[in-house]
Amino acid sequence: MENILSILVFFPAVAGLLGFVVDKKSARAYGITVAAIEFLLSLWLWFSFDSANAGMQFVEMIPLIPDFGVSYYLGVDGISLFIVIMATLMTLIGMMSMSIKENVKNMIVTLLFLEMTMVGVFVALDAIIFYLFWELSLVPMLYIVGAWGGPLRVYAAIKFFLYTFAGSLIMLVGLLFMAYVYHNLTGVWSFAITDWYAMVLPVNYQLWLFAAFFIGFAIKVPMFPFHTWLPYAHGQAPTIGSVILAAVLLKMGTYGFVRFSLPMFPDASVMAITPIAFISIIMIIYTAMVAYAQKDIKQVIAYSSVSHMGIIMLGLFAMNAEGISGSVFQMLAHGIVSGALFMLVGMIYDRMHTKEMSKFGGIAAVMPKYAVIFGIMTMASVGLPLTMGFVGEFLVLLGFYEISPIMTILAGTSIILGAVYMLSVLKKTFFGPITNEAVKKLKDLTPLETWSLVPLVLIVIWLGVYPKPVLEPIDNSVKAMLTFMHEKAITPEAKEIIKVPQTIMEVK
Amino acid sequence: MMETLVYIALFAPFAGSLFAALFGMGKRQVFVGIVASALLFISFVASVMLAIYVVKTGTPIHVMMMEWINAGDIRIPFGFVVDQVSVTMMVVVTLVSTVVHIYSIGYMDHDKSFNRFFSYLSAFVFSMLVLVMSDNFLGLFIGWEGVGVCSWLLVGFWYHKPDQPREVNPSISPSWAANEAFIMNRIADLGMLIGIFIIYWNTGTLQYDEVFAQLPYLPQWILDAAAIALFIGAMGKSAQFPLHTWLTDAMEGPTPVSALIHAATMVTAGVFLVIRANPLFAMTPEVSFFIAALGTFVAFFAASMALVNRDLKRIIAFSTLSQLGYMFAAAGLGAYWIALFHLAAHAFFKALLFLGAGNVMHAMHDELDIFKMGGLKKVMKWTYLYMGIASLALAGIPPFAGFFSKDAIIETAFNEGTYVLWIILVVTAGMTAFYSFRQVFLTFWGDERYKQYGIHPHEMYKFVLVAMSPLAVLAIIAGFFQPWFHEFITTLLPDYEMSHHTHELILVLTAIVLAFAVGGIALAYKMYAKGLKRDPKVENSFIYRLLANQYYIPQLYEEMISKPYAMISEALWQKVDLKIVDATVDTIAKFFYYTGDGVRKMQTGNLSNYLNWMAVGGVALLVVAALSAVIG
Amino acid sequence: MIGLEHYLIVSAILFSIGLVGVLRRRNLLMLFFATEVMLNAVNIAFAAISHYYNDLTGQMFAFFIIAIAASEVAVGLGILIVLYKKYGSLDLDDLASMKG
Amino acid sequence: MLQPINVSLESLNLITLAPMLIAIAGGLIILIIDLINEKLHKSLYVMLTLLILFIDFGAVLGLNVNERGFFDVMMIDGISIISQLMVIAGSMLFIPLALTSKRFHEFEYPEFFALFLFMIAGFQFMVASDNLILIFVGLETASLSLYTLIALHNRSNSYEAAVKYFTMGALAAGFFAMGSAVVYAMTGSIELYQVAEVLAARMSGAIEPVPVIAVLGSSILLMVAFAFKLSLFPFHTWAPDVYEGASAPLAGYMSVVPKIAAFVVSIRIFGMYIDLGVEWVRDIILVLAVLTMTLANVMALVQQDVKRMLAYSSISHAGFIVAALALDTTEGNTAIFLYYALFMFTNLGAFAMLWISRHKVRRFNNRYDHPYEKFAGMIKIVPMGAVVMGLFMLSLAGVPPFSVFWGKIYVMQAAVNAGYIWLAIVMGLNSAIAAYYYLKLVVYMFLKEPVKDVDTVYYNISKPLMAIIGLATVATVAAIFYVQPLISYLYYMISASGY
Repeated sequence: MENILSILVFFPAVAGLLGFVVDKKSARAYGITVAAIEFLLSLWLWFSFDSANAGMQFVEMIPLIPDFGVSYYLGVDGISLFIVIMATLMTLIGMMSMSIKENVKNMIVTLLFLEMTMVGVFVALDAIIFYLFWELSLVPMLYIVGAWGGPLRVYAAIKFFLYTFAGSLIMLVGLLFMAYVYHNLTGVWSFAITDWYAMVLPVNYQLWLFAAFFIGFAIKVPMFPFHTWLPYAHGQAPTIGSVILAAVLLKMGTYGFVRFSLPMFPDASVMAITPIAFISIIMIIYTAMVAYAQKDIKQVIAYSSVSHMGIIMLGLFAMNAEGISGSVFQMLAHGIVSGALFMLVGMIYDRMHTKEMSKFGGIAAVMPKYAVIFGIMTMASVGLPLTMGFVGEFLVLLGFYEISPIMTILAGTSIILGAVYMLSVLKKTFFGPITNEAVKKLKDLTPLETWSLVPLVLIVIWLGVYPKPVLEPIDNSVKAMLTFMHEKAITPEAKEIIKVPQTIMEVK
Repeated sequence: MMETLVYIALFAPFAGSLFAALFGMGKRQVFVGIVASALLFISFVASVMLAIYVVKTGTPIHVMMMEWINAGDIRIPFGFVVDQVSVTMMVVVTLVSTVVHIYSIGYMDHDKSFNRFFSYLSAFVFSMLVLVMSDNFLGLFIGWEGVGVCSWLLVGFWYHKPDQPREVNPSISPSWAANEAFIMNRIADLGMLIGIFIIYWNTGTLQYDEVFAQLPYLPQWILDAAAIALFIGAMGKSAQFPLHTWLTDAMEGPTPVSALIHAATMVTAGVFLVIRANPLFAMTPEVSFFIAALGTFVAFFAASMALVNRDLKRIIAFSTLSQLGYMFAAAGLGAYWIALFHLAAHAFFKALLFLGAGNVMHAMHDELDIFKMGGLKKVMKWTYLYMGIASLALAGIPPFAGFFSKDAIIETAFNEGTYVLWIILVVTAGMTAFYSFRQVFLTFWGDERYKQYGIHPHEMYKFVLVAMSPLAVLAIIAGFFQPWFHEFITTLLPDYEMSHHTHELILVLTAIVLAFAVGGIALAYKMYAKGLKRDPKVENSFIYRLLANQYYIPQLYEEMISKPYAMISEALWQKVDLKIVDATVDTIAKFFYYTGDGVRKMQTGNLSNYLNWMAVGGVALLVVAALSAVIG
Repeated sequence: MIGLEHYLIVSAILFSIGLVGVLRRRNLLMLFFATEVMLNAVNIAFAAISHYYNDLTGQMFAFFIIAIAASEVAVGLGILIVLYKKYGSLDLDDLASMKG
Repeated sequence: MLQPINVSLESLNLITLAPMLIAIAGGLIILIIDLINEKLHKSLYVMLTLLILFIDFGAVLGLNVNERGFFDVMMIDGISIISQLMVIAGSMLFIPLALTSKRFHEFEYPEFFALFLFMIAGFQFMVASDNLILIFVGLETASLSLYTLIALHNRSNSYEAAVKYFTMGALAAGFFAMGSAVVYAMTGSIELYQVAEVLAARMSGAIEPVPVIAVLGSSILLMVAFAFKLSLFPFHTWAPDVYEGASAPLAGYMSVVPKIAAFVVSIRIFGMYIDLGVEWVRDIILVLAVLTMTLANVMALVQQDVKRMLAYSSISHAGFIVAALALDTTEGNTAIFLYYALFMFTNLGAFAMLWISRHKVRRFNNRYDHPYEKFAGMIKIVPMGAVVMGLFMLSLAGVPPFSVFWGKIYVMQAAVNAGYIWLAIVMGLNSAIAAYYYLKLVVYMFLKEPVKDVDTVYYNISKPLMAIIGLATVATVAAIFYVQPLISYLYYMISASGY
């Protein structure tokens, strides 16, 4: 089955269209089934994925607008594979744990379209197709936040849409210029990312293009100071929205950096290391402190995502396999952990109808299961060894140490500050005497909730103890990328900084 | 065969933990405790067998379980090594934990979270074993963090207790103390991580043997950096100044926890790290000397706080701190095997001491103020006996274990010619003797002050007392193994011999130390044996209050760190994030909106204005065109 | 001797007068007349220029302009009449129901 | 002693005139039919018009590129063909919108359809000639009929709109005439190709050089005339009012078809100037483009009425495209037509949606016909309608893969290729601003609760309208599949005619 990627992309969309016909009451079951099938398909993708091969696999290529160089061009490598799987998994889990009551059907349909766009972004190998899914993913999210969100939902939704949209339009200009340069060099129009990889650009071009792409990606990540849409989006979005947003949509930004900025502009990337590391450190420390100041438990998680994305950004610009593989792995870790945390927060919100931590306290006594799972996820998010969070964070910091010890120490404070705000959440929410009467009446997790969370717990521990099956393919592709960045780099300092690992496997 | 033993020793506690976890949320089941203890006993037996094997063959056992992290060029496996050092630790850890487990069956019998307790406790033992058995720095770090978490869980075991003001309860609440402990350790762990990074990027590996093999080829400053970074990690776990405050607060946890984690095992991890990495520290004399100096300082500093404290467990906690100081002093001075020996001996008598304190607590219905006790020896002989033995050992009175180990450390200080350290350590020995016996006398001797609080103390269950006996025996006899232990351990650790000069003076030195120790006991006897005589003048004196308030360091941290951090965070959120960063974005949006409002005013709807606009436009075009014609 | 430029200047002046009329007048009818003036200014120019080049195209253009001006007036007045029926006035300051 | 004038029919090459003649004849036929029997239902006229347009379309397809005819005043080159095709296609999309479920009396007059056909003939003349006279005649024919069509939609607003449009149109006509006079004065010719030759010669100084002031004057005068037609800032002032006054479909029509015609002429005239190296023309066009797209956008931000908002958005789109005109590259010109080809469906669709919601007598509130509130909660009333309208809005906002996006990136790509990266960035930012007001409608339709008399949003629905909207939707959504042939056809035609 060579066209499995197309199936992966369009199956949810088709299912979404058909979903309009499905009766309201059974819509949810329909959605879960579809998402499950999609997830199995993605697992199949993994199963038939050749992890010894560092290059693009399952490649499909159909010219769409030859005169303009646009073609329908898909493929996965170790880097994108697992993000795709995570996207399908989180959609499935999110639907299972979904607590929305009113127009469930619209929600299901919207989610299925969203899933299409998410998968599409990560498997697209044509810049325009990438851009297409990238932009399209805003629409369902706009609807989810706007229709099921909190009191400020419309403001939050529009802010999210416009902010990202504006950024990505600058990126679009970058894409077009890239194509123009490619056309000048080769006389052919092409938006194929793999073609662009082959281009060696003069440094000033690289810088300009890097800047253009940076704006698009940085807003999505979101990097300080472009992050302010995130707290609103998360704060207002329904649980499922936050889950998808944190788990997958934010990864689009960082993925963009891996897919475009690093391999296309190696020299510019090397020059950008210091500023980006600087921003990342601000993200890590500043947002961690802001998170500590929050009263609303969901906002804490929201800001903590920004902080973790800082770690990821830092790793991407470590320019060595340890750092980059680590940060790709950290994308998955953060996706699953923060997704789970948002689900947990949603569950308590469904019971208490508030997210104010001051209203909680002593919940551990009445909801032990909940407390245990929350505790595990907290530990994963503060990067405890043998949880998923540690592997990524450790590798990132290890990797970046080679670039700058001082900055690594600063970034390393995340393990302290992370503990500070997460533990204070635990203390305020779960520990201490029960002050609020409502808490006494709380029911522990329902079986459905439990079973939607347990898989995540298992994954978090499994990949914390034995990350190899995931880390190895990622690492292979990253090594291949680094080797080729090193070859491509023009400036000597870039060649020096981009570290080609001793143990490489050739791209088939 | 031996490999299986290694795995048994390692995973038996883990199994116990999981088993207990199965019933974690259920109601109290005695068999859970029994099973857990049994599994630990198995682990203990396995450790002993391994120890015997290592003693006999003298060859370490090295097992490679599986790969863990492979990325870029880094290869980190789950590998375990059982050599002289780790096997010693294993035996000590498993022995003490077994005792503590059995003890807990009795101690926690009224607690509704009985099962949960055992799952945590066994989990802790597992992590501790990972820590000591790992064959690489990152494996050690796993255990390092693991024990941290378990300690967090166990200190905060009674999470439902509310926060209280410092005056009422110096460690605000169990959950607070737990978080404090975790965060302080995290601060140190960062140092440790950095150390690991330094080692990796300079040696390309994290396996102990490979790393140590490469050390000689590294520049001195890198060695120093690595040593400092690692030691920062050690400072956190072993609660060395200035990261010491969490240890006394950790006493909020159940007493068995204090006995196991905060006396016998976890807190010694820092010392273990220094001993483990002795090749590194041996090459960095300055750092080592700093370690010794800091250790000595902490020994004295902690002892001074113990002098006036009224809280049974806190006194013992301070003494733990002080003894850790001794161990670091020894390690810093290069006497690694002596440090390890003191570590083991200390584990036995300190655990015994804590468990005894637990009995007292149990008897006094969780009352800890020794001013409210007294005369307990009538009702609780065995406990009295145990605590007496333990205190004697702690005070370093021959022939108890503490004498041999501690005396050796003090001699080392003399032998190294660091006389200042030596003097301080000697004085501290005296103080140690004083506060431990102050506590013994106030608790067991004199008038029965508890009566006026209407408490009816009773002796602990028999099986508990029996369970404690091995520790008592070891507290007495452990010292005599010193020569044998010496030649066993020095097959791995660098040997440390006293110079002739010291040998000649050895009796004098011992005499001096003993004099201080006995003096301390005598003073304590004179002041407290007849019962409590409080002197307001003394208690209000500046020194007394300074010591009683731990030099106001917790308050200082609160004022200088916690509160400012909270304030800054709040400010960053309210002032910067909302008022500046976010506001800017909205302003840009508003700008366009208001421009729109402004521009649309030209759309008056009046035709003649429109016509004028056309004319104006025409003129404007003319101007622009003319300009560009002139310019370009 | 009257040369081309004189004609052109005349036509320019006329055109300006027409333009000013268009800009200043408030009565729609007057406004139309002003536009007619402008068109006729153009006619003068065309006539003069075509004589200058002695080439007929210019005059042809002029004729077309006249025709178009006529039809413009026809349509324009038509609309004006309906408008007058509706509003009862031709003052274009009353004619601003749509704005913003 | 005059020579007898004899002209051979072959030399006239009347086939080049055929399309316009068909349209005119069609108009006359309709009038005659009405004379014979005036009780015929409008649907007959609608269908007749469609058929005539259909034949017209065929006739245009039958033309071959680069022919001249009728004393060489007709010029059938690539762009004249594609622009005629687009004009007719647009008209064919428009005319069925007359078949509403409610009676709107302008469609009861057969004259409406006759005028409509005359207008089309006018546009065709405009684009099919490089003779300033013919262009002027075509322009005026089309405009005059258009004024009348607007006025026919009998409402006080429509009269006002007609008058405003008419008066300003008259002024513009004056400017155009004066401009051509100056051109004539400079070159002694009004055939653009000759004008180009003479000007080239005079500016190169081969013969006695032309005064710069004359070139300046001519270009500016003509520019004003066409800036008015293309509704460029600050000559756009008529547009919002006229769009509001005219019936929704007509407004949609005006935002596309007349502009295509105007663009063709602009390409011919200003392209000529730029080719002659008159850089300021390029500059003023760029200035106009940037001003138009930005200011129209910000004005659209603050509108309360959807129709008015769409008016401003059409203005801003026009500004967007004019930028392509300034590039004066084949890609740029292709971009213009591609953009309109794609924009036509979406925009007509959007206006048709408004038309559906248009009440016969009642206004939604005393000022506006289509305020945002009217569409609040549409998803709950007519879900399909809301979705379709949402699609149109997203497409207009330039969200891929909907039609306008492809136009946008093609224009931006053209700008980038011509070295105007800053222009591309300005375009990008403008699309971002624009997204706000399109989203505003989406938000109202999807995220708000219905307010009052919910029937208004589908008051006017009828099969033909649904058919047209369906067509527009398909064209909007499926753009990605027909962009390629479209581009290659347009590019071929345009490069064939040397622009």
